[in-house]
Amino acid sequence: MEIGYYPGCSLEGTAKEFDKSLKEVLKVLDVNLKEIEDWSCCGASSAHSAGNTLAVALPARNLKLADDQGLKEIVAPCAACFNRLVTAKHELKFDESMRIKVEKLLEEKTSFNADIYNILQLFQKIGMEKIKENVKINLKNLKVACYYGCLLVRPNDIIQFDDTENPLSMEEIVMASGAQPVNWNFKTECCGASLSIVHTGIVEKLSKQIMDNAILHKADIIAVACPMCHSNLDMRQLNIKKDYPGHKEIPVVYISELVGLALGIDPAKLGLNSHFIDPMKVLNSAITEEAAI
Amino acid sequence: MAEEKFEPKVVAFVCNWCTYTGADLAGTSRLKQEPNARLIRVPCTGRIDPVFVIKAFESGADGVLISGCHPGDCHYNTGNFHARRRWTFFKELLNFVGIDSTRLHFSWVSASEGKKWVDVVNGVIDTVREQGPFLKYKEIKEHDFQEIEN
Amino acid sequence: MPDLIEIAKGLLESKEVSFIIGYTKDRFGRVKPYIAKSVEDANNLMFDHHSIHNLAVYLTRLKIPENGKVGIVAKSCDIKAIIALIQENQIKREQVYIIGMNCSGVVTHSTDEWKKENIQIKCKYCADKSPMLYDAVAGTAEPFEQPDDTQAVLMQKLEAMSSAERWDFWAKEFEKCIKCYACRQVCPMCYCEQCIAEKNQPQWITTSPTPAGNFSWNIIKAFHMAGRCVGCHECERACPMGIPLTLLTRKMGMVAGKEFNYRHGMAIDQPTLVGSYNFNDNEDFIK
Amino acid sequence: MKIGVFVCYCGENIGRTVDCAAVAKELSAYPGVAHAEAYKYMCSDPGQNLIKQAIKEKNLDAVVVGSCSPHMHEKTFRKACASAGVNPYMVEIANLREHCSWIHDDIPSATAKAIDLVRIAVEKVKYNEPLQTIQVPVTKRALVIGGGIAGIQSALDIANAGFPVVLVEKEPSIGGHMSQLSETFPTLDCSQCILTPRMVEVYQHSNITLLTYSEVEKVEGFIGNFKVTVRKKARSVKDEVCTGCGLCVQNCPIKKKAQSEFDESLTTRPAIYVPFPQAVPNIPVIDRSVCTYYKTGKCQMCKKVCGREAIDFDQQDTFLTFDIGAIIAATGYKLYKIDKKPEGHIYKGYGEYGYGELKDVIDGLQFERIASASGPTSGEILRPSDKKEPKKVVFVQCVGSRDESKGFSYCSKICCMYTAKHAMLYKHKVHDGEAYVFYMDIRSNGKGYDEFVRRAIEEDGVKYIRGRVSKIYEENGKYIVKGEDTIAGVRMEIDADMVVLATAMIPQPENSKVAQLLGIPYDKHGFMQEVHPKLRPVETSTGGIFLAGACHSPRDIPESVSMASAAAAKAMVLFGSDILEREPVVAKVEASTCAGCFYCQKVCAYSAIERKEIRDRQGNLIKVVAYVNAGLCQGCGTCNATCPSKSVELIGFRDEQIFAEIQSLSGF
Repeated sequence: MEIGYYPGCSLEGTAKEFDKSLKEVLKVLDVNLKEIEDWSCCGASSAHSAGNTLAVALPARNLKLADDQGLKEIVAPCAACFNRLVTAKHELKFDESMRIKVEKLLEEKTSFNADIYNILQLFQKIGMEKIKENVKINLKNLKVACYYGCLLVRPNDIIQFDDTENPLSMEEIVMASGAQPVNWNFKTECCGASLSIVHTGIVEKLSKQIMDNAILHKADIIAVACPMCHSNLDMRQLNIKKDYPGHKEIPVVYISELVGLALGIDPAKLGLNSHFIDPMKVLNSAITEEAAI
Repeated sequence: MAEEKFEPKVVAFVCNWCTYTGADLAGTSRLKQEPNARLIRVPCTGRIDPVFVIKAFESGADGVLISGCHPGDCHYNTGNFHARRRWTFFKELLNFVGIDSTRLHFSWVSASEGKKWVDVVNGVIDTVREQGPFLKYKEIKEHDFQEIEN
Repeated sequence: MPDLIEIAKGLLESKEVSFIIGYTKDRFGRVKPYIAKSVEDANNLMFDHHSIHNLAVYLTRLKIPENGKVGIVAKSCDIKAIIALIQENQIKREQVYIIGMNCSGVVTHSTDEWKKENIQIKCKYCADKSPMLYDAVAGTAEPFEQPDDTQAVLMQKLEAMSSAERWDFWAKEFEKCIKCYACRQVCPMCYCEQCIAEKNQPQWITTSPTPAGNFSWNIIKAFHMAGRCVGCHECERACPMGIPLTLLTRKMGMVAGKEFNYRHGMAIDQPTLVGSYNFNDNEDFIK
Repeated sequence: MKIGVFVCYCGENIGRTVDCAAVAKELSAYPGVAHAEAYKYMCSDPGQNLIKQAIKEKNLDAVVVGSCSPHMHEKTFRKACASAGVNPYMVEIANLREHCSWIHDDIPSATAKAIDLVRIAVEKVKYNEPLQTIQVPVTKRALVIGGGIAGIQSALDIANAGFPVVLVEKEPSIGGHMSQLSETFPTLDCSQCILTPRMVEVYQHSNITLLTYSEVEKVEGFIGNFKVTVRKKARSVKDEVCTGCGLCVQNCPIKKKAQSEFDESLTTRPAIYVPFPQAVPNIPVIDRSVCTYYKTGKCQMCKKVCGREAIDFDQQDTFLTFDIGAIIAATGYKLYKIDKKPEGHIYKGYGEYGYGELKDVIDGLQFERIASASGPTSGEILRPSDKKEPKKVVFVQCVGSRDESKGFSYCSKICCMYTAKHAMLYKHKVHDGEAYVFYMDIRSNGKGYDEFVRRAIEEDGVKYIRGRVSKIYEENGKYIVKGEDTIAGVRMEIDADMVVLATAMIPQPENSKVAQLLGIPYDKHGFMQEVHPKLRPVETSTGGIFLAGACHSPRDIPESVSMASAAAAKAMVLFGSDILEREPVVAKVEASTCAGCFYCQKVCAYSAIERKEIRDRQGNLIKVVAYVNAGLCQGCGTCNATCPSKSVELIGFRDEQIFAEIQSLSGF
């Protein structure tokens, strides 16, 4: 299988391990990523505050590149990129005046036809069977809280993926990898997202609530599919510990890292060594116990 | 010979429940109108067949007006909706063969819109008067008579 | 892809259909409609660039018994007519076995060569080259170079004219009409037992071929096709006087598309345009 | 044909601007006109006598009166002519007043126009034909579909007026949702106390045929003349011998498998059951889907204990047919459930409220059962999961209603009131409890309604919070309700013991099916459609079919009852005469030329066009043609204009008549 790849800025920066782990996992699962040549920023988190046309035109440029390069399907692992690309495609399809404006900006007409997948959809396409077949390490004792955040499933009318309030697609992937998903209440709660810089206090509060709920439901680890969620949960925990004495820490990993681990890929190659809250302790104990059995 | 002022003939097909009654109201309110229109009353705009329009032009009409109830007001619930689709096609067709919207007019006039009726009728008559007699149609009609006589 | 003759033979042998309406070549090599009633007849069936006739017209002309079934060889434009006939209760789906032909366009005259200049108008803007409803498919469509849609150009020219100029254009065209009704006879959608043109109480349409009578006939015929014409262009092909009738029907089709986003004969279960309505239909033209 | 033309001066009203004498004179020479005269007041007795006299003297076949609008005096002149022997439908009116004299000043042009108008009428009348009013006999028996409070009220009203009524209810007992309610707003009187006597009255009424556990199967015919087939579902209990002693119910070994419908699944019921103690009729029914006998062929415990041998395991559905004159649909409502819906469903579920999987998040009817003295907790407020008394209850209004993202645009209308009632009942029973209500607006527009809501807030201390609830989830046995107080502008988080959702009222799922059987329109939700929202609110577009209660839109009890009485009155108007007279202006199909395209059927708003097969003597189908059911046709003529071959004609406005009218204009 070959699929177009739109990494987005995060995956080249704060979420390097997302990029690394995804590539490693897909190698095992026989998926060939073809990065869109000359891709540019999708404008996420800031362009739509600056102007609607810009917010559509930036992703439209990338969609056009995909069209030009013959890519019928592309995966955008970053939830924000995914959201922007899909939203732009939707607007171009249903808002003719926007389409005309954007075509003028791009100085070219094109169909903007490429299908855009998030990473969960990509795993769905690959198939749970394929993952199960390749599992090398037993993670049966690992309890995972799957955290979707807001961008992966909203707005449902546009994204048309999974259930907005109680999504289950990440749980399926966790189960296919052999770990145990927990049932909890804050799967799609907001982490504070882009307030990260301006109102860090709010982000800390919201993120803490999410983590506390995961811990309450006996999760060992939180799995995410969004660089913003990851940084807000993982990186902010250091400050949360300062501001909320007694905070119990919980490691936060990308779903691709978790799958990679199950597939037997070296944790360092997956980037598991580069998190603020070291997940290896939890992961090792889950694995060792299994080995003891 | 002094040129006689052209007075157009306008045929109006109106529904019984809204426009005819609206025209009654115009009368009861003594709202003056130009005397060029002749109303033909039918139960519903749904009853009006495009052949009526053709026949009206053949009978020497210089303009035709079709008027009925506003959407949602139809005495028969949906007659005017079906009529509206019919006229969407028919006016485009007539326009395509050279009978444009100066000759064929449409309106929704409710039973309470006596004033609107007057404005519509006078407006139609003025528009048709400006266009002058529908000579083109009269020509082909004349031709018919000649052929029959020959 | 199974062969047309093989399919036909199978159908006739198993007696699934009582006959098959298709095409054959006469002794001069010209393509004509043909009814194959036996397995031997099936050998005479053919389909090529000269199979222009819309055979759907025979489905209503030949009375098919209540529980009978016939086969028909049909291009996509003909299938649209079959679907329309089903939508309009003229035949039942189970009464007809459709052998859909992958079509790569037809030429106007039986003597014409298969080349760009001779392609029928309808094929120039055909959007559905493969069958949309069928029981079997035969033939292979070869891509062909789509010639310029000259009719669309003419249409634009007409639309740019003044009303008086358009009137003159059509007065000249309608003057040619000899009221032979070939356009009606060949039209698959003209299945009425008594045409409005033959109704004499009252006589809405003058029967003699006079200018006014010709005008009302051609206008009312075109109007009766509004939202119903499937665009097979048979009327214009049949017209001995060369009146560009499909300009009118195509115009009606364009209105159906523009105002109602509708094309007739696309699906059996699609509600027909005439006979349905939407509260929010456009009414800009109504005061 | 001899036509008489009578021109009215209308005092000076017409005469001032129209030279009436000249009009009469001009017309007297017009082809077909045998008599023409003008008179001061045509509608007066002497004027009418003038017409009658002329008819007799000149032997007239048809009459044209040039006078005021036909909407004024058409009937007068028709009657006058009829009394003189001219068919009333051979009379046409030329409107010389409203459409001529009153709107013009110039005498010559007004007179010329008047001549034209009379000529148009003369040309039309030449093609008129004598018509008789359509006389339809009326069967004076009503069918009421649905035995809730609306159906009960309609049935009782009609039966008390002396007409027979067939009342059909799909459940084993009548009573509907009202029988489930604890107390009713705004008076807090016990629902069953006021309903049960009505139910018994229905049962005992000599004019009411009560068919419970039955459904309408087929409806044919038209106003005054329906033929209705009812399926009486097999109860497995012979209703003619059962005494309702209840031994079978007590002895049924299946106790827990079936959820009680009456208690909204808060309890279970046996396989053989009576839905509730006050059920009418008090005859049990076997639920074959859970009964052991129907599964394994063993048990028969009920049969063994029944002293009357009333149990009949082999009972079959039976079909009854009735001749019916009027039908009242009172099929009622149900509550929308917040569970996850399949793809493409018109409604969406509330994942944010746990998709109905949280045990103590219940709906309004469940709370009614909990609060009811006859309910599973005998009226004690105990939450379903652990039967503990909830100390903090949150009520959420507008769950579904007015939430377009969930597929609802409408307001369910009764929830504001019943939520206030619920909160009040809760506070009355749990004195130390806290009640919170999340609302969007309070819509309490009925007699004593707003006072009732104020009472809940001011006297009973219910805390009303204006805002929506964004999420409900369970955490350590508490239900965390997250919302916003939009007035204070603060986020709210309440750890409740129980949550009551005021979910939207939706029509019974069978509503659209019933509407299709009856041939009446319904909206996308399945609510049945009235013919005119203001002036004909209980009538439907099909004559003789009326609506009562929540099958039409969300309604509370007083509204349902008044609508039911209105529908009953409409039915009784119909029963007031033996014969229904209808204008003969109806469509007619010429079968010989009909091509059977059925576009006429598609445009008909009254389902008046039917299909008729034409077969030869051997029985071979020649064609299928349209046929107009004159009982249903309302005479709009849309079919006539739509018919491409002009095989449908609207009598009274036939093509020939209109053709003649148009052609008469070639002279002017």
